Amino acid sequence: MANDIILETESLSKHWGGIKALNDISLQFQDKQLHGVVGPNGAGKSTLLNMLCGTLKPTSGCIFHKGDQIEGMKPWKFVRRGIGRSFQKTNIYADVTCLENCAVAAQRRFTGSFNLFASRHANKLVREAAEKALCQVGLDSRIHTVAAEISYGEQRQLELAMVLATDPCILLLDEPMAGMGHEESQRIIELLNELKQTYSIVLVEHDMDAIFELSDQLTVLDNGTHLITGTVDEVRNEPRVKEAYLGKEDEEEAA
Amino acid sequence: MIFEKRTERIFLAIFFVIALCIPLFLEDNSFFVGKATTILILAVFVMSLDFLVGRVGLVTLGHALFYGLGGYLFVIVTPEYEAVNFWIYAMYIMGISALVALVVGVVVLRTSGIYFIMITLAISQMAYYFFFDSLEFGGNDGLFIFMKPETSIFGLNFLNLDNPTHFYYLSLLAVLVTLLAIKIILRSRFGRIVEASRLNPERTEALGYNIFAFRLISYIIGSTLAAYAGLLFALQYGYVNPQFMTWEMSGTALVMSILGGMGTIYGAILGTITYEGLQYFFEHMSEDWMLFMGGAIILMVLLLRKGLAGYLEKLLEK
Amino acid sequence: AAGDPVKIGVMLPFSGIYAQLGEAGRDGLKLALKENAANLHGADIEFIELDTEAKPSRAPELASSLLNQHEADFIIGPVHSGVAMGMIKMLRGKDTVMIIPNAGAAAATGPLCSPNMFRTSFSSWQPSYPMGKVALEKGYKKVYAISWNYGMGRESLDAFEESFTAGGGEIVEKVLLPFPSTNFQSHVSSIADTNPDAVFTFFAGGGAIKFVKDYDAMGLRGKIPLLGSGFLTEGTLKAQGEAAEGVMTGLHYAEQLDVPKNREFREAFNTEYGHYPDIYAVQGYDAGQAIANTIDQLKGDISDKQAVISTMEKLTIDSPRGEFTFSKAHNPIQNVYLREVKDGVNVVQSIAAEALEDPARGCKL
Amino acid sequence: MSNSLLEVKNLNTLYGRSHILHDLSFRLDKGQSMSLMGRNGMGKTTTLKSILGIVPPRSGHVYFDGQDISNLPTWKRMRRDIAYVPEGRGMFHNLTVKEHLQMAARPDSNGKTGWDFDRVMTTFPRLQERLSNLGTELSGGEQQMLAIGRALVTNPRLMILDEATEGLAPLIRQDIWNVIATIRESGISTLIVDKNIKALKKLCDRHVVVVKGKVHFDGSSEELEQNLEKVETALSV
Amino acid sequence: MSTELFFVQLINGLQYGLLLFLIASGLTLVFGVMGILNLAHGSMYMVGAYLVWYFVAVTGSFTVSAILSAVIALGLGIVIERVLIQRLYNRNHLDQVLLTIGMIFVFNSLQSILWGNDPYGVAVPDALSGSVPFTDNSSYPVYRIFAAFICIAIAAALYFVVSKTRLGMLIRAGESNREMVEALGVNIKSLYTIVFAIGVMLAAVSGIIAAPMRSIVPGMGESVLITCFVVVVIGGMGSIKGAFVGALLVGVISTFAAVLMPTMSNMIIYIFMILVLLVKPQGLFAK
Ligand SMILES: Nc1ncnc2c1ncn2[C@@H]1O[C@H](COP(=O)(O)OP(=O)(O)OP(=O)(O)O)[C@@H](O)[C@H]1O
Ligand SMILES: Nc1ncnc2c1ncn2[C@@H]1O[C@H](COP(=O)(O)OP(=O)(O)OP(=O)(O)O)[C@@H](O)[C@H]1O
Ligand SMILES: CC(C)C[C@H](N)C(=O)O
Ligand SMILES: [Mg+2]
Ligand SMILES: [Mg+2]
Repeated sequence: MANDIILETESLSKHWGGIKALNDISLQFQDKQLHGVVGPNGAGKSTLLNMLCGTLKPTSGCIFHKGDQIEGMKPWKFVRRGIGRSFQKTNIYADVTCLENCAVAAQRRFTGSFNLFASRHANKLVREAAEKALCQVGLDSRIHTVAAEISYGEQRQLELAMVLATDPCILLLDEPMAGMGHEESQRIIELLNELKQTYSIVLVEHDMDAIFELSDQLTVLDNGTHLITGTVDEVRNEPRVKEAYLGKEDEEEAA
Repeated sequence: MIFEKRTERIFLAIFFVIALCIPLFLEDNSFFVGKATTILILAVFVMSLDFLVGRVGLVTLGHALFYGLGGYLFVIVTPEYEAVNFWIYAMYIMGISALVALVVGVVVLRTSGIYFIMITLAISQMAYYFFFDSLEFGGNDGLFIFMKPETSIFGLNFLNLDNPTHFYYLSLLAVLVTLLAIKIILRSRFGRIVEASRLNPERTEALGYNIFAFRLISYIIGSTLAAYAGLLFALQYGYVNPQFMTWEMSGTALVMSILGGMGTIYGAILGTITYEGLQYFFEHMSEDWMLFMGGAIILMVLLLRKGLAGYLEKLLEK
Repeated sequence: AAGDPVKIGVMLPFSGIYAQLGEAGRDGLKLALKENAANLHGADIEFIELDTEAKPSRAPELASSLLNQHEADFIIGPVHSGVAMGMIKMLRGKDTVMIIPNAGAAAATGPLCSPNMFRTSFSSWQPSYPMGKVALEKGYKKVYAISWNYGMGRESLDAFEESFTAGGGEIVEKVLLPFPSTNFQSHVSSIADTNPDAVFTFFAGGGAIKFVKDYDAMGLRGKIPLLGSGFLTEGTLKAQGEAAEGVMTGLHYAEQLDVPKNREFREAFNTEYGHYPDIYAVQGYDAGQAIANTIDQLKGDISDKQAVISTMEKLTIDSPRGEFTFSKAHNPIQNVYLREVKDGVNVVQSIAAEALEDPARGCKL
Repeated sequence: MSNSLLEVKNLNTLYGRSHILHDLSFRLDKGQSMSLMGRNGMGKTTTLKSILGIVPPRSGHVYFDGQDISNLPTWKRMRRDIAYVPEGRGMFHNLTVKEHLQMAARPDSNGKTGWDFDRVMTTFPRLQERLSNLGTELSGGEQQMLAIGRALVTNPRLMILDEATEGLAPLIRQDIWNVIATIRESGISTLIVDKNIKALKKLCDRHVVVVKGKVHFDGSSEELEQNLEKVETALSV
Repeated sequence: MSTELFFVQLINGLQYGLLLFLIASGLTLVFGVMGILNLAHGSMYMVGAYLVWYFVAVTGSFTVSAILSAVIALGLGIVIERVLIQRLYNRNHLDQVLLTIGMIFVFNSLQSILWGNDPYGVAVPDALSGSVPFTDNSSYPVYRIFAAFICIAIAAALYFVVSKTRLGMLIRAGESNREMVEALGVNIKSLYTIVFAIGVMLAAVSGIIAAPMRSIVPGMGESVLITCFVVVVIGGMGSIKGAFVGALLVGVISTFAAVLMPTMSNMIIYIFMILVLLVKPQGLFAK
């Protein structure tokens, strides 16, 4: 397995006024691995992803992608480098079909989008990629349904399908399983297991089963600071993590 | 098929058949040929606005800037007493307008929503005052165009702009070309991203598209079409006036396009005809035509959820 | 052909800022034709009225409607100079006679003059030019001039300046505000600071009211005399109230003008419409008289448009403002009166200029 | 007087032409806690919205505390002491955290004020530090806490929670379950839509499973245990 | 410009700014806070001015007329919201543009039918008709000082209600998510009716207060409309503070522009707005 570092942060910080959402975080993400990120609510996980994909500018610190310093670039340039992300709060095109949602995502890979004349339906590759992504997350039956008319959980599935359709090298996933039912979650876990053979994935989740099952590396953030990074077992047995995040896990739940 | 909806096809078929025939039943310099020409020209303007507002999501109240500019540019760039070639100068003027739109676009597209509305309004008002206050450009009196351009292509001349019927067909051609152009663009791959940027800009950017570029290009296209409409309008009566650029002009066009059914493009034609038709009717009916006009607008907005096109679609789809 | 009604197209603002002016003009016009009904040799009169809203953009279209659709024999309009230009573009050189019952744009009887275009009102130059002399006579040496930066505003100040500086006066400051801004207070403060011998101004309608009120509110009334082109106090006196007392203006008419025709006209107008007429009604009335007299002299046959024009050119109109004739450029040659507001009335002080003819610069007629 | 707090009878709800709820009926007794389960898209949210009148049902009745509230506007139904934590949290983008709680706070219809600003702060200390932030500036989990807090300060007799623990960290999720358990003890009923069967099983007295807009299972925790297989296939656990 | 004149103009500018705020206050509420695109705002201002003129002519008392007019405007606001605006809340915002432009037509036409097209003026009420000495040869009218105070009072009240009271929070929340507010047990429908009506009343009150200083003419509504929007937008949507500061800035800047470069002075507020929006795309006081 490759040990190449594909994405790296160096003393990354984000402050909102007095709030230190993220403070001095240095992390390394390896190629073809699934890197889990967990932590209590407000720990700064989404903030971290937002900076990794360029939608937020760091207050200080650097981000390196394959050795290039990329923080401060426009978000769409991040995508061109193969960094794709899903949103914690569903962020889809509500007024068009699921297929079109994914087609927008897929189009950039195959054809020039500044073509004013060629019909958007003409490219088969785009359509196939979009359909494939929808099937991957289990929305086969909803391909032609308008996104506003599918249920919340299904929208979460669509959210993920859209990232898949962009076919990035690095997937940044912000709680993809939130709002999904068991069957769907299970399906996503399988899918991610498969995908991490070819992609690098950064996964933020509160679903511990999923995280423990999938993560090669696991980072815990707490209150904007970096608590620990290690393998699942290392992290699981770390008392500070139990106290700050997991609680007495086996007792109540972990369904 | 670039016209996806049945309603759209039916309406456009009827519209073009009737429009082609109108002059056959009227004398050359009949007022109605002129009136119909004005409506066609306005329809081009309103379609270009509908494209920007309804499809690109750029709600502008400064579109009339380009409408007025089309006319003023003609007066400015052509020699006063010489008939120039229409096609060459039309290209020339659209080129300059595109440049202006590029510069304006770079400024205004930094804002969005209501702020975009206001900043476009501000820029068009500034242009309005510029022409209103300037002695060289005729101030509030406006300027006359003394020579209509000639229209030969490679020495062939089949259009005479002094002939109202010919001018009518030129305007009808403009409607057709604008309609097709907008429809093709909307269906294109470019159109897909433009649509996506309207529906959810944040996501579109996160999918790797530089939405600023897409919006800017769309803005330039819409503005250039408006300038062409403005050029035709100025040529029809040979007259330009700063009032063509006021926000009221933009506002009226916006009313027409909303009335017709925002974002439907063909609805813009429908809205223009309806608005102008109602105004003509009420004006000749009563001195208090504004009361009826206002009442009609209010009634329509309350009764029609998605404008006239929406209503037609309810009747005709499935 | 005989038997066909005479069609009079009316293009005036019936809505918007100039609506009152438009209505007055139309009422005057109709009154004239009604009074003259007996002299029309049986011709029926038909009016076609279109609302210009004082918006230039629709002017050519409306003019085309009157010309081509309704085939009007006479077209009366407009109030606003911008609209006038749009109409002129359409009507210039045509057979149909156009009579302007208000708009003062110099171009209409200047560079763009045309045989078929007449004006029964004024050129912007006319009411202001004599005021320069008036100011000098009153002993004012330094005058502050202020108006809107648009056709009539500029032309009015220029006309005043022309005669005032020719006689040795000095314009200490010439301010052109954007039309139709009415934010005058700061300028009134500037005037107080400059402390000129007098102020000359052109404003009309709502702006006139606001300016006179601001001038008074800031305490300048009675300290620095206010002169103006007559529109400053036309149709606005009631709204201005006491603030207008003492304002001196030049105009080709005054309500109390001691001319028999004026008294007659005022009563007739009041009987017809229930209120007394203003300058705009007079101008419309004279447009009506011009038409009626022409029809009368041609014995009801107006089919020969050349004849119509040459007849009209030679008319002497017995106007409530006093008799006037048309200049070569078809602008009235008329007296301009110096008026001063006393107890809410424009009282004539003197004739500021007799039989004043617009220089018609640029007209080749 | 019957003991029923909320009773739903033969609800039929449509979105446009698509028929989502089919003759849906169930009943929740006073002081009880009920779970509503089902896979994605089965109509759980639609059921809740129909009860509250946010999406008007085509036919059917909703009774609250013995009275038919089917024809009341949403706000009047809520005024009978119902609180709602919507799916997606329903934050106001122009209100601060503090204002979210202030604007919603009110005593129940008997004037009782068990839940107030301070109590929410003790329950969710995390929010304390974010009082002057806008609702939409919070992290996902913080928003969820705020949405629950906002519902609590209306001092409801019935709390309706739609995926209220989505995006919450395990510790906080436990806290929420604890809170729900406590409020239940104080006599507040709850109607909960959630994914967490285990937790629901412990917490709720009754369970309803919907499949394609129809009640597939309706019973107590014991009955649930007995029919576990049927339920689990329906939920495809 | 001498220092004295500078201060004189500064006062003029502030006073103009206060008046602008007053005229825009209703719009700040209806558009800025509630998010309703009411282009007929200017018409409400016009209605206020005409009503007070009419009642002064009938009753002779400015105070009585002012109160009567304000009450009528409130009623008008309720009717408009109930009959028209309310039907459009869950539609595209642009439908509001269409509706309110239709209303402009109707109001202009009613004005002409009911009150004719003559320009009118209202005399300054006797109690406030004096003036205080100002510079060497000018004085400052008491009424304008009074008007300035009214503007400040309204600004303060509006700011307090919108940002500090529960009512204000509910109004703002309604702009953000009506459904959710209703789901909290609030009768958002009636609340919005009342608040809209208060917005209309504020517009009318500004017309009433302005009547003795300005001219009452057809089209007066449209002439202030854009300036009001400029004020609200410069300040930042929904911010009363912003609108207040925006109005004062616009007042002062356009006053100085008017004397220093008169021909440019109509453009200046647009230039100012463009500059503000380029630096702060959401207005001065955007959150
Ligand atoms: N725009 C903002 N303004 C101010 N504070 C913010 C903003 N965005 C986030 N924060 C704060 O930064 C902190 C980190 O937020 P973030 O969304 O990264 O948390 P998270 O780890 O993703 O939490 P969760 O698991 O709840 O989603 C939170 O306390 C939040 O309140
Ligand atoms: N606005 C809408 N228009 C049309 N159909 C809709 C709409 N909202 C929901 N639906 C459809 O109604 C069905 C039920 O949706 P609902 O949101 O009630 O599901 P749910 O059980 O809450 O699912 P989830 O667990 O995913 O939230 C779904 O099939 C969905 O496609
Ligand atoms: C006297 C004014 C009403 C004249 C008008 N403003 C014009 O343009 O000529
Ligand atoms: Mg998060
Ligand atoms: Mg749901």
